[in-house]
Amino acid sequence: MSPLLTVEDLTIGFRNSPAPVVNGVSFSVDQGETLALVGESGSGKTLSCRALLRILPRSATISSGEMILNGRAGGIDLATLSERRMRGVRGNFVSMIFQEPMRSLSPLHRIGNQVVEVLHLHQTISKSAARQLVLDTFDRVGFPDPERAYDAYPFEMSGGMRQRAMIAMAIVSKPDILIADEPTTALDVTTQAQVLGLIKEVQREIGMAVILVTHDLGVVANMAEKVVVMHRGRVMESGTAQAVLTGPAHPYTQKLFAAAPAIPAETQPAPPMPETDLILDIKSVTKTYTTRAGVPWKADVHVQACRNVDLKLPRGKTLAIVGESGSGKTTCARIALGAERPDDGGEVIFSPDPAQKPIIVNRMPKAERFAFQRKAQMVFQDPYSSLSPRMRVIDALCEPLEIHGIGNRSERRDRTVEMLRTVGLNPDMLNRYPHAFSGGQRQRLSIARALTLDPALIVCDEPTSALDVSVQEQILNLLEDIQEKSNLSYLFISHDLAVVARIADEVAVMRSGLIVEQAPPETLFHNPQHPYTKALLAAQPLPDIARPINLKLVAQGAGAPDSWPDRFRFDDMSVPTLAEVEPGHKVRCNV
Amino acid sequence: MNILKYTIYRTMTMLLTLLVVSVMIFAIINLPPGDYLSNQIAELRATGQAEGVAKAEFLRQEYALDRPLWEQYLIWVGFAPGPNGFSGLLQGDFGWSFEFDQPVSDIVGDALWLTVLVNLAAILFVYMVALPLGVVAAARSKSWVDYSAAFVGYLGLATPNFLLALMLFYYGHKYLGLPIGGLMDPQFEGEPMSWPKVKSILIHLIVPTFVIGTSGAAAMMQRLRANLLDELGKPYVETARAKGLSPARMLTKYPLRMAFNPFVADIGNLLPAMVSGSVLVSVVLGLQTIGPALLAALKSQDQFLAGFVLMFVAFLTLVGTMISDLLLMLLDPRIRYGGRDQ
Amino acid sequence: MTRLPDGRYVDDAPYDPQDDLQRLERADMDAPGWLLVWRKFKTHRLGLLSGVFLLLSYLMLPFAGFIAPYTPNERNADYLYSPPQMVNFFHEGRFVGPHVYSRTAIADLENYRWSYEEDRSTPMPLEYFCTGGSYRLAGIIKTDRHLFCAPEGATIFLFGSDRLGRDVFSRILYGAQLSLTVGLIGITVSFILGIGFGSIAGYFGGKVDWIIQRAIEILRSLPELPLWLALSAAVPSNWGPVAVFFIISLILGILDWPGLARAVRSKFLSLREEEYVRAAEMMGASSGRVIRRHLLPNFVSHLIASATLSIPAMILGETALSFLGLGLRAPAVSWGVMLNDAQNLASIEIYPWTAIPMLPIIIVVLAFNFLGDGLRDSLDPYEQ
Amino acid sequence: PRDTLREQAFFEERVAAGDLPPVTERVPLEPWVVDLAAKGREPGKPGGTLRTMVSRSKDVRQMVVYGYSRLVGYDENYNLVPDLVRDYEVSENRRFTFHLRKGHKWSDGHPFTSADFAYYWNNVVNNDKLSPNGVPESLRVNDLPPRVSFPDAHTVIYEWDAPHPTFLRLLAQAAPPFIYRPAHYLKQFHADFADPEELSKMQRAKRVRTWAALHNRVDEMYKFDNPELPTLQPWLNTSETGNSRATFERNPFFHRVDSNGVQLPYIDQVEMTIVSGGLVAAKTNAGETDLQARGLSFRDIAILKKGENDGANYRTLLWASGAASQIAIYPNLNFNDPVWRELLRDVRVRRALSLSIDRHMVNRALYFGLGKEGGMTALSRSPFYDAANVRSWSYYDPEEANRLLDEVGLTDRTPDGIRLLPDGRPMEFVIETAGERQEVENALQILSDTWRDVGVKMIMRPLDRDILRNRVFAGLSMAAVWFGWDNGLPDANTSPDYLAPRHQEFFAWPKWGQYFQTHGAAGEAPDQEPVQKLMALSQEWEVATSTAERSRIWREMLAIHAEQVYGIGVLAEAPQPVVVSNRLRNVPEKATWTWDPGAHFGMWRPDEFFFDPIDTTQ
Ligand SMILES: Nc1ncnc2c1ncn2[C@@H]1O[C@H](COP(=O)(O)OP(=O)(O)OP(=O)(O)O)[C@@H](O)[C@H]1O
Ligand SMILES: Nc1ncnc2c1ncn2[C@@H]1O[C@H](COP(=O)(O)OP(=O)(O)OP(=O)(O)O)[C@@H](O)[C@H]1O
Ligand SMILES: [Mg+2]
Ligand SMILES: [Mg+2]
Repeated sequence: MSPLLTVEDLTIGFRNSPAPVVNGVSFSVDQGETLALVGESGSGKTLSCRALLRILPRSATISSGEMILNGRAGGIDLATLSERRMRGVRGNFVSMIFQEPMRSLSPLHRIGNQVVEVLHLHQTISKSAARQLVLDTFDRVGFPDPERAYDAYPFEMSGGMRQRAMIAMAIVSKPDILIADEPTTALDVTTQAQVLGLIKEVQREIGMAVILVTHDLGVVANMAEKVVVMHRGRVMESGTAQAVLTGPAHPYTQKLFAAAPAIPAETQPAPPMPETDLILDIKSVTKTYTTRAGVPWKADVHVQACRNVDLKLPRGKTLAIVGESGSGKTTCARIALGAERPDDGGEVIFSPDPAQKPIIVNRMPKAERFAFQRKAQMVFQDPYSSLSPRMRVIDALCEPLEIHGIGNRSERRDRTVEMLRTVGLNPDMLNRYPHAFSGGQRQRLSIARALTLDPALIVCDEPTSALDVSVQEQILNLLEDIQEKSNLSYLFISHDLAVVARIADEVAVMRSGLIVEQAPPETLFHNPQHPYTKALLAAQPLPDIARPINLKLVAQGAGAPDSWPDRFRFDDMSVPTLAEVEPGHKVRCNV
Repeated sequence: MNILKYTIYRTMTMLLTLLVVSVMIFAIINLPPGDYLSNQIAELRATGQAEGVAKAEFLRQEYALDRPLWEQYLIWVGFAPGPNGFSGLLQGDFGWSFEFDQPVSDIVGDALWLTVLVNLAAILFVYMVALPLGVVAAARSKSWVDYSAAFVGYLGLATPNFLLALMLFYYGHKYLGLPIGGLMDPQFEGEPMSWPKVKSILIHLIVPTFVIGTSGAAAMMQRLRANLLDELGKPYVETARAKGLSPARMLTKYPLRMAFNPFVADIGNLLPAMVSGSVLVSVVLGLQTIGPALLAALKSQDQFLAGFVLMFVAFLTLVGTMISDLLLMLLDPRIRYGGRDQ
Repeated sequence: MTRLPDGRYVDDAPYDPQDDLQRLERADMDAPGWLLVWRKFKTHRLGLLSGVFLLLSYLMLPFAGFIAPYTPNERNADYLYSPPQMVNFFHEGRFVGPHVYSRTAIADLENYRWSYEEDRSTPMPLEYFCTGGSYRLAGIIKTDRHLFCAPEGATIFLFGSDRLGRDVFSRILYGAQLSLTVGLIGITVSFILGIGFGSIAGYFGGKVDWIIQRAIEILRSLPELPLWLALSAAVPSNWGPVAVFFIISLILGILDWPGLARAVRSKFLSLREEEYVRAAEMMGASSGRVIRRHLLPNFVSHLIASATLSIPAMILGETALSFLGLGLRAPAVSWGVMLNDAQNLASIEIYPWTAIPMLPIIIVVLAFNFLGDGLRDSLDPYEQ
Repeated sequence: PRDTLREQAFFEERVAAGDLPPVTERVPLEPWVVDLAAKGREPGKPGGTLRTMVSRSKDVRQMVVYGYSRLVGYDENYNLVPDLVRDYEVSENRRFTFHLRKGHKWSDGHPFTSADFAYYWNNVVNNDKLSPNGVPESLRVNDLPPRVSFPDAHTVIYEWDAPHPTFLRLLAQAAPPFIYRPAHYLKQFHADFADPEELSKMQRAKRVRTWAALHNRVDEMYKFDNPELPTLQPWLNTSETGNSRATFERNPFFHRVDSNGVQLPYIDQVEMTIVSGGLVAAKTNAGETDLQARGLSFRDIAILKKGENDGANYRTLLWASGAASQIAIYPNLNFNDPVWRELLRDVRVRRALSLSIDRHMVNRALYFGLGKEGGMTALSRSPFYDAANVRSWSYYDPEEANRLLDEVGLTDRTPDGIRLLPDGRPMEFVIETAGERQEVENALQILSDTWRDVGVKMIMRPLDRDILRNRVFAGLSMAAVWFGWDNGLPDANTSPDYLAPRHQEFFAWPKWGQYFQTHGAAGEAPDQEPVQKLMALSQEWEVATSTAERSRIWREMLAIHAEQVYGIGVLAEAPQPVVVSNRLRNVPEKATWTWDPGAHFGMWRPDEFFFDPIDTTQ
């Protein structure tokens, strides 16, 4: 039997660049099989996937290759199919989860509307049945409140929630092939486990093949039967997961695997961070969002994105926040940088210089704000949205320098080029617009932009989620170097516990807007107290094919607060305090 | 703030604005030297019609035109008693048209529905032509459809309305037997609706609709095209394509909705444009809409008529703006939820 | 290519982990933004063509008097309503160079119109760099040289002549001087005001927005009609027509901005919620900068389209105004004035050439449109 | 011919049904028997509907003008003849006795008697609610009202202490004072007669506030917009107001009959369609009218002729305009700017301006050479026509003009050759127009060229009619363009008022006119010798007793105007196109188109026009 999909010698080039960006890529997937596409950021994974649906940037062309789709569709070459018939393939036989879910949803339409459309397009199904199906799917991808999600607009949801919506959109019509372009990068590990488990389940149910693009070798190890490793548009190595993961043959693969981070085995519990010389002090910050009802007769809904958060970041240290997607991490970060105002009672104090009077971030006068903005930078969770689509990258990167009047034109340019090199990008890309970059490249742009100003504090919101492990390694090293050199402080938000373990001096775990546990990583990862922390750790996939995690089990691990032991339980009304169980180790529980 | 509250709040500000506008309108009407009756008397004298002078004098007292301006204003609005007690806009008395020698409400009543009719037809025409053409022009940009749509659109724009109307009338009559001017065969006027009357109105509407519509259609089409082209590259469009949507449906559901913002913002203009926008066209085409009445009233300073029509247009504008703001809120959740605390 | 025994495929092209970063081309990168836009624009054939055409048209303006065979108000009493004349090259099958034939007007008292008889027997070659009516070159140098004119005893009315025997072609050239310049002032004013106020209102929101919105509402609820009437009485008598026209287009612009302002505002209201705007703000970008660098570029298509669309409105605005006694009047010449003269049945049916000024309007507007389109395309990131 | 009276087919049904008395009872005992043959007209056949167009809804009043039934009216030779009245006597121009026709009835069948005159005099003019300002000016002589008496049902006498020489002419105007009102109808709206309750009910229905307003509202003899108001015109209004077509049908009680005993008018119905001014030519060309002059100008002739050639069923006649001048420029002698005022008061300047007009060029370019070039004076059909007056200072002589201007002292010039005023400003002569007629603009365009040759820079400024007027009256405008005197066909008994500084409406001397009109309350007293002379002459005319003396005065005044060039005429008697259906008969081929005297078509008696069932021209 021929494979469900065979890609042969796929080559994609851009109109005005001589070298093809994807060069002679071949692979095949069988029914019910999962193929993992891993490789360097910018190596052409996304383009290869998009080529399958023939949704490529306008300036890109498939210059050669064939893509034979069997199965229900019955042996068609996607490379030469007419645009009309292609429409019948998209969303029906082959569906895709795009890499940047934030921008991939129309901001003006409700999520449910956008998802349910797929059903109506390719099937005849009643309105209510379709709605029910979508709600079920929402439930399965882990929306706590599917009804609310159905009627929500994309911008009302956290990054992870949007990604789940995209996943729901892709699987709701039960396609033959699911192309998932980094479907879980924006998700915390428990949710990730849940989603991966879901994909597996659907896959089993309907024999769907999955092409999974990911950087997380742990995910590869847990999901894939086949692996294709790409680098610079070429396939470096491909074969069964078993073979490739256990004995990488190609030097690039070897290098890549070597760079995979892991939570280190038992170490000495580190001393807690000093509480003097704080650069950032977040004091009992709460943020309530009001979402307005679309119709006059419905009451507004209030959402507490974070509750009573206290965080202290000493100078030159790294404070990491991990936690469930939608738990208020980004909100905290934004409040810390004054982009959002906390509810009354909260306070954020920033002291860029121990000698100077600290700044109260939520009540800064204009001049102070300007100075503050030079000292404190943010790496945005969604690099695509945070770059103006009509600004060349060079202008976007020069902008902070320009705003703060640093250097002249050519100096700024040099500085930008240098910055770009340090994050591993090729400066000849500078004249491009943001949309012409790969996801990981954009993320690096974002990091580069934050670094250009030599700030004292950087808030990194998922700075490496879209990066392959080797580049991630490179970036993390860079961040550490700079910290050492200029005593930079980081507020570091991530889902990847291994990364956190590597870089953080202290970790706060958030859930439902609350900090549930806080300790230095060594302590936290080896002596977790809170059930949610434990669940997180259990759900962290390992890049070891021999030690798969039970996706189903770990996904349930976190559970709802009311399934926790009494000690930890909380709800909207009563919340236990954050108690110090040992020095530097705080847990939200009733002692 | 929720939408209900917003609506109430907007209504309040609207009333306030209306008051300010009423003062300005009154001032503008009384800006040119003289007033209707003195002009009228001069005209009567110039044409040797001594007869009418006495009546003009009579009207001057009847309508308090001999009082100071501020007093006239208060009387007009209905804040102060006129020569025959309280009666003004607020009391529902719109005053007297000297030019037409009828109560303002009589003149306006008739003209109003014709105005609405003509302009609705034109707006409909604009939308029916411009929307599909704009979408097609964007979807097939730089194709012959695109170019010819632009050409025809600009042809309509670059031809003075009156010239266009004359040409259409002349050749339309010569070759198609279309009627020249007017909105229906005069024999149907004042008659109850009937099929022949409807037919007559429809036939008469062809040229005016075309003349008023062409310019609007071109404008809308080109702007729509530009806005659509902007949206087409966005990632959410790719998502839609990945679902297997056909280009037409995809275009109309997603980018069109986005590209529509500026047009919704402009809805406020549609209503008043109904009245004032087509004034000159109506005048030259001899349409019995409110426009020509306004122009005549303004020229002869027939102040109550002019004042009422202007107030009415102002009212429509304000209502239109309000509607468009509400629509904007409804259409674009980002604005509705605009969580910026200022 | 290598296939390992376990069915694995391994690339065997040389692999160098260090060959990371290429050499960058400084020249290309240092190129300022406009140069890149220009490069892109150059590939837009129609846009380029339109741009060149418009450029030539504007360059021609100071020399309109030189190119035109007649001065704008030069009446040829013996050639009223003369139909367009052809420039011939061959006379009786023989090449004699560009020439015209002389004509005589005949008053057709049967039909009350002028008819013309052409004397085809003698070709009258055109003259070059000849003397004719005097004019000021570029508005400064007084001269009476013309690029070409008809020889003694003949006329050269390329587009015919009008009711007073004035050459339509020459008048179109002169008319361009006003129509292509003064009218655009209105657009400029309206755009500056519209964009300014619209972006302030949309971006800042709150009180400023409230005030601007009310101002817009009030302005828009006062129809222009009464204003024009008041104005026509208020403009001082001894102002020349051009000055009056200037003021009118200025006021047209001042009245025109609220529509644009509202469009800008509504777009900005949603754009300001975009992440990149927040990002810029968090970098400390001033409001002006955010508006200029982040918000406006995302609205530029609409602006270009609006501008293109305003052009015919501005050029023709005066024809509408002349109904109110406010348009441009003789001796000033503009396309609107010429069309105004043509607005009657006789011109359509009997003297169709008097409506020729429609052509330059359409051509110019289309050129602006295609130019705008090209510009739009070259600014569109997705087209790169 | 009363015994030969025949019933109109139009009324047969109603007469048979008893709704209408037979024709013998409808026509006055002493009808006006029109002698068509004497006029060179053919007797017509009754019937048909005449279509015509006007441009404003208030133009239904044109039917009062076209109908032209006056107490006395002009015949086609501009002689006054009795019309509604059977006869009248005038003594010393002070005492006017009118004898009404016996059996004359209003259009509702109610007798028309001296009671109707009495109602007007006693209950309208002398009611302070209806006439707050008292007796209208036109009925006053030396500010004194007449004594009016009504000796019997068919006699009315108006008598003044001093002569009122223009009284009859006023009554014969296109828009005359109606000194009679249908009393029987109007009394129901008059507080002195009506039941107060009924009255207030009607007030409410009509939404007016006082009974006087109500009375004024229904009493519209001239506006003609109240179909219920009885009339004496040949056609009566049968349409609601506000429609775009007004219909009129024949007045069953009309007092004129032809010699065959056919009651006039011949035409049964008139349909008057309101059409935008710009479309009249197009619609005419499309054959949608039977009789049309309004809304057509000379410029439309080519297209009208083309329509004719294309087979439309009409012919285009060219009548002469009766205004003293088609285009006249009035330098404002009361202009507020002292320097300019002095200049404009200098007759040499006015003459120079006139001399530097190339009238022939204007005539040729705009009127195909069909107009009469020359200054503003009496037209050729007037007894006072004098070729010398026409030519006086009204030929093209730029040299002489230059000489005159030099003589005034305007010798300095700008580099462009524009003369400088004594105070150093360039001589920019601003002419304001009403912006309504394109031919004026074109003419000024031509003038500006030749004026420039004598060093005068002309600036044209189009305004609105009312604005223009207000500016002139206030002395704000330097010069204005308008038609010449409305009446270019004066005879000895035409009041020469309009030649004297008695009206601000004569744009050359608004303030002097105001001074006279307001008895010195506003304006300025004339301080120029020839103007004072004009004033004196006009006063002399009023007391003059003989026609010969009046003629002399007229001639003298016309001569002064010709010499002084107060209004600079460009040309006169421009052809007015009159489109007539090929089936319409009795329309004169050659005639004048004037408002007063003439009442446009009125003087040519449209009631005698008729439709020939067969089109004989085909
Ligand atoms: N529109 C475009 N124009 C020019 N180059 C582009 C465009 N889109 C992508 N590229 C380039 O093509 C290459 C492959 O991009 P692709 O998005 O497939 O990378 P990827 O493997 O998905 O990377 P990542 O893991 O970072 O998402 C990158 O170097 C990128 O810069
Ligand atoms: N502008 C907003 N209006 C309404 N609700 C919001 C808004 N922004 C965020 N929220 C809600 O606040 C909660 C926290 O959002 P936040 O973006 O801080 O999550 P997060 O921890 O960063 O999640 P993720 O890891 O998925 O990015 C979510 O429930 C989200 O729906
Ligand atoms: Mg990618
Ligand atoms: Mg987040």
